[in-house]
Amino acid sequence: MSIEAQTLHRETFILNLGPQHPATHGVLRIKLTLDGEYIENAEPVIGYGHRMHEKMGENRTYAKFLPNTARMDYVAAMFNTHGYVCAIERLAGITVPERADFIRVITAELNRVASHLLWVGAFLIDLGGFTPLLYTFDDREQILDLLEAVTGARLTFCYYRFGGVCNDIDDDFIAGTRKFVARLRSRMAMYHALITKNVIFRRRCENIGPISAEICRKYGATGPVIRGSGVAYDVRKAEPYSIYPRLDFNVPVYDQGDCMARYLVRMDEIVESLRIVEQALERLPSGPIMAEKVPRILKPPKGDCYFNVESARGSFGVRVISDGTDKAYRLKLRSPCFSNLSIFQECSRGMLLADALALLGTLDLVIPDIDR
Amino acid sequence: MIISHELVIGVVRLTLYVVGLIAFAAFNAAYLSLLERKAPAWFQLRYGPKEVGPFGLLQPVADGIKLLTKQLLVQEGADVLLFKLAPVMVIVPAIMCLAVIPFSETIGGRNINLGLLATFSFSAIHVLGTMLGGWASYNKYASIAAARVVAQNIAYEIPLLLVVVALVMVTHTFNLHEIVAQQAGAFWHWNILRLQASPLMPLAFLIFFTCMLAESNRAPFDMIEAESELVAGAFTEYSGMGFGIFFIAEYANIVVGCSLATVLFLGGWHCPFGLLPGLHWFLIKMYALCFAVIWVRWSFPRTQFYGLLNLSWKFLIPLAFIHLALTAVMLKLV
Amino acid sequence: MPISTLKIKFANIAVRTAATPDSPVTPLVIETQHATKGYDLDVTVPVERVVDAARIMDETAFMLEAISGVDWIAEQQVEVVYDYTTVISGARVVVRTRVPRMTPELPTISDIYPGANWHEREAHDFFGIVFTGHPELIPLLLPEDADFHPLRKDFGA
Amino acid sequence: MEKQTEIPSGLVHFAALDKMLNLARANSLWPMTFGLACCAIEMMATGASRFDMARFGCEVFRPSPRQCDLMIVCGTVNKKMAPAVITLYDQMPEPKWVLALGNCAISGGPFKFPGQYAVVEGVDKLIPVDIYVPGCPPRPEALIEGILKLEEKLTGWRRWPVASAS
Repeated sequence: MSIEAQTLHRETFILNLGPQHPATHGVLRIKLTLDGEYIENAEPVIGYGHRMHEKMGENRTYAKFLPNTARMDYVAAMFNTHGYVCAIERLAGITVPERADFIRVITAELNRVASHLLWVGAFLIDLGGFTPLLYTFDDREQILDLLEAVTGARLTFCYYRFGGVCNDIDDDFIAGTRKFVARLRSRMAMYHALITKNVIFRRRCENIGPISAEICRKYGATGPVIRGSGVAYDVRKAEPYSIYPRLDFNVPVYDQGDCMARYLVRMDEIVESLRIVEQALERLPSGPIMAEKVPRILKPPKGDCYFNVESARGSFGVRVISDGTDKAYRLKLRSPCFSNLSIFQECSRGMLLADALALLGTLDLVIPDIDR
Repeated sequence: MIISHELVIGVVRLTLYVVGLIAFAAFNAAYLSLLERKAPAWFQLRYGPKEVGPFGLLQPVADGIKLLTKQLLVQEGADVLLFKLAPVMVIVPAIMCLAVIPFSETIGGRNINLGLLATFSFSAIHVLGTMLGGWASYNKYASIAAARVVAQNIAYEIPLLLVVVALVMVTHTFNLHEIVAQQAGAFWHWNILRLQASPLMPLAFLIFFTCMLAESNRAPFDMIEAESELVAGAFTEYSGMGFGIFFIAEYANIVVGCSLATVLFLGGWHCPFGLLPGLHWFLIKMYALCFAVIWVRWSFPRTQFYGLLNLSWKFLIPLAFIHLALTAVMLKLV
Repeated sequence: MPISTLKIKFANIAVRTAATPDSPVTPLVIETQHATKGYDLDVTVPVERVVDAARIMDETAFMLEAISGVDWIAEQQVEVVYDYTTVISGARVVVRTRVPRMTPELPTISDIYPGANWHEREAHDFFGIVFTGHPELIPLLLPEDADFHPLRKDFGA
Repeated sequence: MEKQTEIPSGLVHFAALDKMLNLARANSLWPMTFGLACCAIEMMATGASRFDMARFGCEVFRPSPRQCDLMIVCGTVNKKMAPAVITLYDQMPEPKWVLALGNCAISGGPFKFPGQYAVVEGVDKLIPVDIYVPGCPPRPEALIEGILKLEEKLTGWRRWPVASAS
């Protein structure tokens, strides 16, 4: 009889979540095996946003691939461009003028803030709260205005060039950024009052979807995911690049490993990024924004190199293998979301559907970045 | 065959009632849905619908006409009869509930002795409608939502009824008309502040309001429509007016719930200061509550399903029992 | 874990797996400059030693970042590159191996690093590399029925 | 679309009714929550405070295709996704419209190159498209313009006259 009861209990069904589903923020598909509302197995099926970036890296010249980098992780486009540009510069031995490095850090950190703001709103939508999205978008629009003035794009910035940046920032940008930093700082208290202190939100995040540091290591999850699990791993500190070692900023770490920890890491990172922007603006040197003598058609010497940057979602890596021509022989793009999503199958086992979707939300996925 | 005079009048009256109530429900659905789009727009630093007609006032009309002329799709594999019956089973009880609610001393569908009982019996049916609709859809999301709606409504029916039982013990009547009449005068005569009957009365009102939110499946308890989990929940497969009717029923249920809260706790048609009682006071109170419902929806994230059940079984039901016991003791003592 | 210790560990791989004496090639370990290359240690191992290399990395708390393939069509070889990093010091180790292009087969490391599962499937998608022992080597990024390997240099030619 | 097909003149004319229906439909275009790639973020921005699609009554993003009138194809459709896009389109009840947002949805955009293996070169190869909004990604203003164009297509008049170029 007990066997019968068990077989009855184990009656499962398969639910196809996606590729079009409001919770998957794009075209992720998750094959769920559900026992009632408990997840027995959740297998992400990806590739619905595959756009051949790595193939195009081999087909196009180095410079012509630049716009592609902005279209992988389009929510935080600066980082991808930053990683790619730095990798090529490392390979070709180009030194970037100091001012350009500062501008890169300022714009990249602004982009990180914009990306985290978007995430906060989208995550709250996953939890069923609609209003915070509108507030975060309001702030995000301010950043986009600033970035649009210097880069010319609202979303898919293609601003960095080999050896510098393509436009200098002006006084309007600096004044506007200062104003924005002050504005967002004062708004953070509002966000914490609206979201962090909300009792339903806390219930839905605290102790939900714990991810251990060991799982993060085994799967290669980085960024806020690993920092929410108590590991202070940040590429900006671990493998310092650009002007980051000269700036004073903290790496927010929370030990609990649950959804709340990952949320708090991102909220704190917004504040830290604002600090970085402020410091960089203060110390902004004058000078050229492009390195001299960067050939129009870049032909880096034979060899390979790897470059890693801390994107808004984790460690974004570029491996370039050059055969001495104007096109890369192989361009490997290591996207943080890819590894972050791969932990979902293991971590969601036994969770309720709604909680698993909260966990999925905190991984902060950009699907075309996973699929590349 | 002689048709008696009274019968004719009776039929005409009945028709007028039904038409009036349906019109009231439809009107409320239309303009509450507009409010539902305008109010959050104010919270969210935007305009909301404003281009369709003056101030967007024609927006619900456009939506209504569009939904009416939309193709009705029935999913292959669906139980056609139940699928088509479900919207009716949801909307009819909601309208029936409105029939016994006294809007003012003179305006009201039917003044029956067991009005309170009638509303709760009718309002329980809409659960069945939603459940059948979800089940008949032949869609996994809808099936999950159908299972959810039953669990949720059973859980919240209990504290709701416990609160109402305590109230009936105080008022000694099931007649909604009389319940309002008892609360005549200024606001300290209202049931919500009848502290001599039970000091937990304001809390009882909150329990009632919470349960009403959950019963009408409104956020933060909108488990059956949980967009980020179940696509559109029980209504996933409904298109056109099938969906439109669920939409109207949702707002009709809100109106019923808010009307009941007004009648039971907030003194119905009576003015807070004892002046000029009438329909307007009823409507003001009812729409204020409706606005609160909308406000809650746009301010909070959704609860988890077990959080929702825990809230009811572990918190609201014990509290409602304490309230009930306290009321009984107070009645005996005083 | 200092790089020098790692070097010794890698050098010991050949000794550790003395059970298979038919591949006596000891790994080639080169220390590189992080500032110019982006990694600290460049290890080239024979195909049979990939799992051992992964085990060493796992023991020393390294994290698997990516697995990528490179199609060296001129040499008729496919290179598989494993990127490891550690959260402690930020040190980065690259493990490479080469397999013949016609029969690209090498053992899976997904039982050591479960995260390798997807990376290996991706490499299989793009290059047709077969990871023996992989739990389900089905297309990840390409459509389910894909039978082409687009990042091979002769694709579309 | 319907207006372009020749309908034999019947005994009863519903021209006025049709006009009213189209007016209602044009003012209540409920789009589907359907994000494919970059453009989806701009679609979200269009729904957000500054641009506020809600003004035209088309902010009701329905997650279920059964309740949608407008499918905004915002982003690259690749060959793995194509069957899903067709299914979604088929699941929508008539009358329905499609708006191709962004270069990828129009023609494959930057991902169209000789030897490409993954991208559908324009969503109009799969489903009929009513309005094309170019851009990579298009600005929110462009999406709003696209929706106004769709309204114009339905009703025959423009909500606001085009600003004269000065």
